[in-house]
Amino acid sequence: METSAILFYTIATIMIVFSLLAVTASKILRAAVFLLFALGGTAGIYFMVDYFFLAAVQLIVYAGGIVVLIIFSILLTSHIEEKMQKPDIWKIILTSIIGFAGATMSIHVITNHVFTPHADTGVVASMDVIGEKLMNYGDSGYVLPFEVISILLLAAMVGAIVVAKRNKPGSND
Amino acid sequence: MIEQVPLNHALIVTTMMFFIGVYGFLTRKNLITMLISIELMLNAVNLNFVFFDKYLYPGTLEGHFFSLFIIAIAAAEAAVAIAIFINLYRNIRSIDVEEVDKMKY
Amino acid sequence: MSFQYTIWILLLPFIAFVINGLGSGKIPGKISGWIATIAIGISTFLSYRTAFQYFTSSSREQVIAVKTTWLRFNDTLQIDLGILLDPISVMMLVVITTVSLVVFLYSQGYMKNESGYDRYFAFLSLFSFSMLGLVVATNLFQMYMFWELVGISSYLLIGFYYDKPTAVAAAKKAFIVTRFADLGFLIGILMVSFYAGTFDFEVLTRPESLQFSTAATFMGLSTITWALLLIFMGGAGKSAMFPLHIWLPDAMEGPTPVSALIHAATMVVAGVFLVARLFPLYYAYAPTALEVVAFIGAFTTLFAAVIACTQYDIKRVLAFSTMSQIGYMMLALGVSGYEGADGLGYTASLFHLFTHAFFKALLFLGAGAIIHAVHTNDIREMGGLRKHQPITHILFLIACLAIAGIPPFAGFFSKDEILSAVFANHPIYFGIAALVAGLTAFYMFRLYFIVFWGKATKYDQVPHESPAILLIPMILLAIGSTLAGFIPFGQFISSDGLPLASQINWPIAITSVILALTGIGIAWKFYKVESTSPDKVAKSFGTLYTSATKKFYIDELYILITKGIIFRLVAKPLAWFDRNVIDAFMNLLAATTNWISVQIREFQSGQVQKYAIIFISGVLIIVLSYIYVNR
Amino acid sequence: MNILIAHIAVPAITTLVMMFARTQKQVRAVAASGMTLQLLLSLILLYLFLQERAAGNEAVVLFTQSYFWYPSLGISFDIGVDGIAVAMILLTSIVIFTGIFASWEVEKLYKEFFISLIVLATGVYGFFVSLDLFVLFLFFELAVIPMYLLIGIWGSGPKEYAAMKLTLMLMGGSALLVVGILGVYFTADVEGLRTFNILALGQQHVPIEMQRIFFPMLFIGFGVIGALFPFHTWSPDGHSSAPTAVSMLHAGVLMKLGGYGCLKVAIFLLPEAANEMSWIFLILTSISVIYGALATVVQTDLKYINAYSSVSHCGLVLFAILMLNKTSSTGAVLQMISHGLMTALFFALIGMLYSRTKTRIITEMGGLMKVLPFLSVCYVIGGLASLGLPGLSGFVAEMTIFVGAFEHEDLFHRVATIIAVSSIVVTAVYILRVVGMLLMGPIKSEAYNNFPKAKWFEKIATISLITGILVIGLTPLWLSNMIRDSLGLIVDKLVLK
Repeated sequence: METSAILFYTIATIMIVFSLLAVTASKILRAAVFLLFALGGTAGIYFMVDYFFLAAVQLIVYAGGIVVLIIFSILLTSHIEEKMQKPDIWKIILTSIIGFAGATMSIHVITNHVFTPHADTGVVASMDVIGEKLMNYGDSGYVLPFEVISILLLAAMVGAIVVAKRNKPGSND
Repeated sequence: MIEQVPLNHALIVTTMMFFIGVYGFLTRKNLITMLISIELMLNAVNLNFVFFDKYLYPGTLEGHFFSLFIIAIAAAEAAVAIAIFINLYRNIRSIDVEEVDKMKY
Repeated sequence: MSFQYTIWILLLPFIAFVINGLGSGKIPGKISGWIATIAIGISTFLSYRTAFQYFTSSSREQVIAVKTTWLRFNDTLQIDLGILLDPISVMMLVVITTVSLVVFLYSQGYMKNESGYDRYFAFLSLFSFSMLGLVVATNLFQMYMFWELVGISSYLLIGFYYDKPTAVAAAKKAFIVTRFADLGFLIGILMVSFYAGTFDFEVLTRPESLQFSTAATFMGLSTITWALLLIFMGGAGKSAMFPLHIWLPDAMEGPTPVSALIHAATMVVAGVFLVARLFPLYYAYAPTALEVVAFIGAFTTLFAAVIACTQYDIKRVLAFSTMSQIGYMMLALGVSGYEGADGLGYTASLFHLFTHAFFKALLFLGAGAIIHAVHTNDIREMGGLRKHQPITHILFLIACLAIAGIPPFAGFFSKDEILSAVFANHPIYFGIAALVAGLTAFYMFRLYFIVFWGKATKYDQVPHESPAILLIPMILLAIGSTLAGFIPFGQFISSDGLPLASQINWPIAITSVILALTGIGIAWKFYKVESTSPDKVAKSFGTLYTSATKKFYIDELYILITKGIIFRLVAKPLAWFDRNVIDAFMNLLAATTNWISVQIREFQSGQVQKYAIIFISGVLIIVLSYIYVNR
Repeated sequence: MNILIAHIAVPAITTLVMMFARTQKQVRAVAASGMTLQLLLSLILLYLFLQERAAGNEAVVLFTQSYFWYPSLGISFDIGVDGIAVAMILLTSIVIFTGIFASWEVEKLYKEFFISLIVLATGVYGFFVSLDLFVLFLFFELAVIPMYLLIGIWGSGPKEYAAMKLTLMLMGGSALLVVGILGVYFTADVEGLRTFNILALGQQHVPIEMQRIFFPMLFIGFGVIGALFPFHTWSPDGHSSAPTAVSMLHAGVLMKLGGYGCLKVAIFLLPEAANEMSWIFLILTSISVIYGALATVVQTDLKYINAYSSVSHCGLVLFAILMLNKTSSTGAVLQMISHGLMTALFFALIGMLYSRTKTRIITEMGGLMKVLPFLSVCYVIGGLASLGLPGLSGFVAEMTIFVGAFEHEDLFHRVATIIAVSSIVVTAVYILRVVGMLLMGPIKSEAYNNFPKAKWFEKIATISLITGILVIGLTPLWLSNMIRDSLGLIVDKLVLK
């Protein structure tokens, strides 16, 4: 087996294990930390497919941004030592069945489908290519989604502030 | 570098990750852990895009950009979600999903 | 020769009704009374003129004086309003206007101190109008219309003292019983018109011009027989034939002049008139129906006569007497043939109708005069009145003699004709008729002796003779009762339109007079002076007597059927059923919908995870089925 | 301007003007003048119509006008009237006119009350003039919906329950109607553009299998508002809770939409199924007639009495329609008009009596004839019309129906007819019972002597209704001919067995 394959399976195992831990951990802060590992694993895979920029974004935004945000909010809303109550057993069983069924079905489809890979054309996701594509308004240019996303981010930011803002005493809304 | 791994295997990994996310979303009671589960699912989807891009349509970088945008949206979503959670916590002193049923009927 | 003016015979009373009705409360009572009386007076004059003009012309054809289409149903059937003059309708015009005029005059005095004087005259005018319209009807439907109007005016007049519960109940009863009979009449009309294709009497009274298929039968009788029987049911209701007679005694709650006009002389003979009007049809197509008419007539006449012997209310005695006499007329009609001398029964029946109107109206007016004087209806509280009311006494005696059939008074002639006609038909019927002749004499003179002779009762207020305004109308009627019998009636009215020379059938006449005298004799023996013999005789009859005083419990039977069965066992449960079954079912429907929605609402629990479970399961199922289908 | 459009415009403008009125006096004045104008318009319409017919205009509908609303679906605002519609419009005008006067003393939210009332009337006018099924249905709903508000807000007793029940049951009928209308629309074998126009649809043929499905839907849909047994139960509750003018309008006019719709939509468009299935509904309507009458006999609440008797009378309307011939259908329309006038009169009088005695239970009243002679005489006249006294409108209608019903010779129709005919006896029973208990007999209470006499607006209301009853009752020929001439188109399509 090639080293790259070994690397991949290793990362994959890490990812899945930490994902599982993230959704089953009884302490909420740990769940966030396990999520961080799973996200890190993803970044590793991005490195493996040579999407370095994406990997960097993944690390910065997800691991650096969202997880930190989550941890802050955990700190704001819960005690760190507080154990979460276990979900009731029926729910677990039902959800497991659904999860397994879904996974089995998807895997069944994936394994039975014949993919026709295309040869690598040698285009590398280097910074200049990415930048050019993002700012390009011609064919295969992404300037419109880019702008839309930027507005969305702005809107989300405003929205988040408005929603989370503490009401002034005496005001009704 | 990744070429030695068959696409099927890569996809099986993401599928498992996705359904783990689903499991978490359905069982967790705490809203923040539910958000974590959602992030897992998004992540799995991102990976899928990247794999398809890399294996099936190399060179176009479509999956790459899609993932990029999804990460951006995920960030926005997480920000809004957490703002809501905090507001909610401030109002009902809880972020348990089962207590958030004011909008029923 | 034009009869156009006959329209005014109808219109004048109607105008009087409208004026008095609209001006109710504004016109002084005295004036409203005179308006009505003058209107009916002119009508009377016109009627006599019509009669003179009609009967002096040689032919006895039907004359359509006025006719206008009122409502068209379909291509063949339409209701006309018009005036049909033929012997019987002209005769009825005379009878009705005469009695009406007399009663209107009498009422001026009788009702003087009543409130609602204008209302009274309005209703009375309405009645005269409707009754006149009924007899001159050109077709069955017009007759039915006026028939109903007559019914309603009778209702209004019986209920004239509307704050008296018994009067209200009596009015209601009268209307509903006759209405029930009219139901039969209406269905009969519909059936006849369906098969004949017309309502017109011009056609219906010429049976040869009609094509009835007698093939269609129902329960063994042809449909036309059924139709005519149903029509007779209408007639029986109005004419108080058994078993639809129960309203008539109660109808005496109305003012006495009303009883004289409506419930003795005119309205109640409408049934006889109806059968006479359709007589050719009965004779030609439904001899069975005629047999029924005869049977009902015979039964009623005996039945009512027996009851009349036991009653103590002066007006009720007269009411049962009326029933009995109308039964007589029906019997005569039922046994009558059609052509020539066979048609004697028809002539006799209408002759009796004619004479009866006079003496029965006189009896009622006399009774009114008595009641007015002694303020009671109960004959046991009267007695020796001949000293106090000598003129009334004489007039009442004339009427009693007339109804008992003593020559030379009017009743003798008509009764004799009826008896001969019945004798020719069936001995049993003759036996009944003869017996009733005796009974009639008995109960009339029982009344007469108790009231005018008998014990000298002490009155709180000494009864005094009636004023002239009451006496003059009675004298007019007394003249009629005395002389009407001498009219050669058969010359004018006969079943086939040809003059019928009727002679007095002496053997029968003598028999009947003897029977009548016997009746009078018994009454004289029993009641001239107070004695205990009537009670003894009554005791010897036992149950028969008690049931006769109770009017053979027919009223109770009716109450059982209407109150007990229809009201309590049908209408009440039905109303309950409506509220608690049908409506409850609708409410149940609503409640079920509500319940289901409450159940469904549980899906909308607000639990995000439940939504998600359902959502994901749904997606899985869809994908699964997709895969399965595309396998 | 087209006179029919004026019929819709006048009420609409009246409501608009009313918005600017402030005091009760002004509102009443606007409403009364608007509806008086409307009544005059209707009389003019009648005159013009008869004029046109006399001049030999044989067109099926007159005063037509057409505006396309949505051409690709074949929806257009088509209006026009035949004799039946003219008669019904006149009825509506009389009833709404008197309704305004009968609600002269409404205190609570008077402006809104009159506006809702007139909006309702607008719906009714629209229903009668429209020739397009879609528009017809639209106006039908417009007439039904304000009822909910009118009963729910201004009613008495369990008004919310009654309003809800009435509206829901009528909506249920509407649901069937929509399906039926669309069914006819889609299954008529048409070349080219589909259309909602009734006359155009009438010339097209719907396959018999489809007719069998849609006829019951349309018939029951319209039958619900026409109080078809067993869908009549909204009527007693609704009528007893509704305020006076609403009861008048509802029983007087709205219930007639049912019969009108059954005749001009259900039977006209689906004649074969009507022929085939009439027996089912004949059984139901015969039950309706006798059952309503018998149920009336034991009621003690005046409004219930009137509501149940309406069930009986409206049952007679549907019964006559189902006899499927010209005579009985003429009778049906006559009965609709006659019953409309009568029942409006009754409800008006009940309202007036109630405002004085404060009760509607007949056993608690008595001897009113002495203290309120005018109103009592009006009540008696109404009662006599109801029990079919010749010279009043009820007689004409009932007799036409019975003669028409007798045109069928088979036993089934005969029996049904005789059952229906026998209702006249029961009618007499309950009418006389009410008259006897309510108006006659001794005065029940001393307080009665202080009752105010009939006021001028009460007199206007009752007299105009009685005039209508008398005119029809005394001279029915013109009306019956007018209706009869318009029925040719409908009845000719019915292939008699």
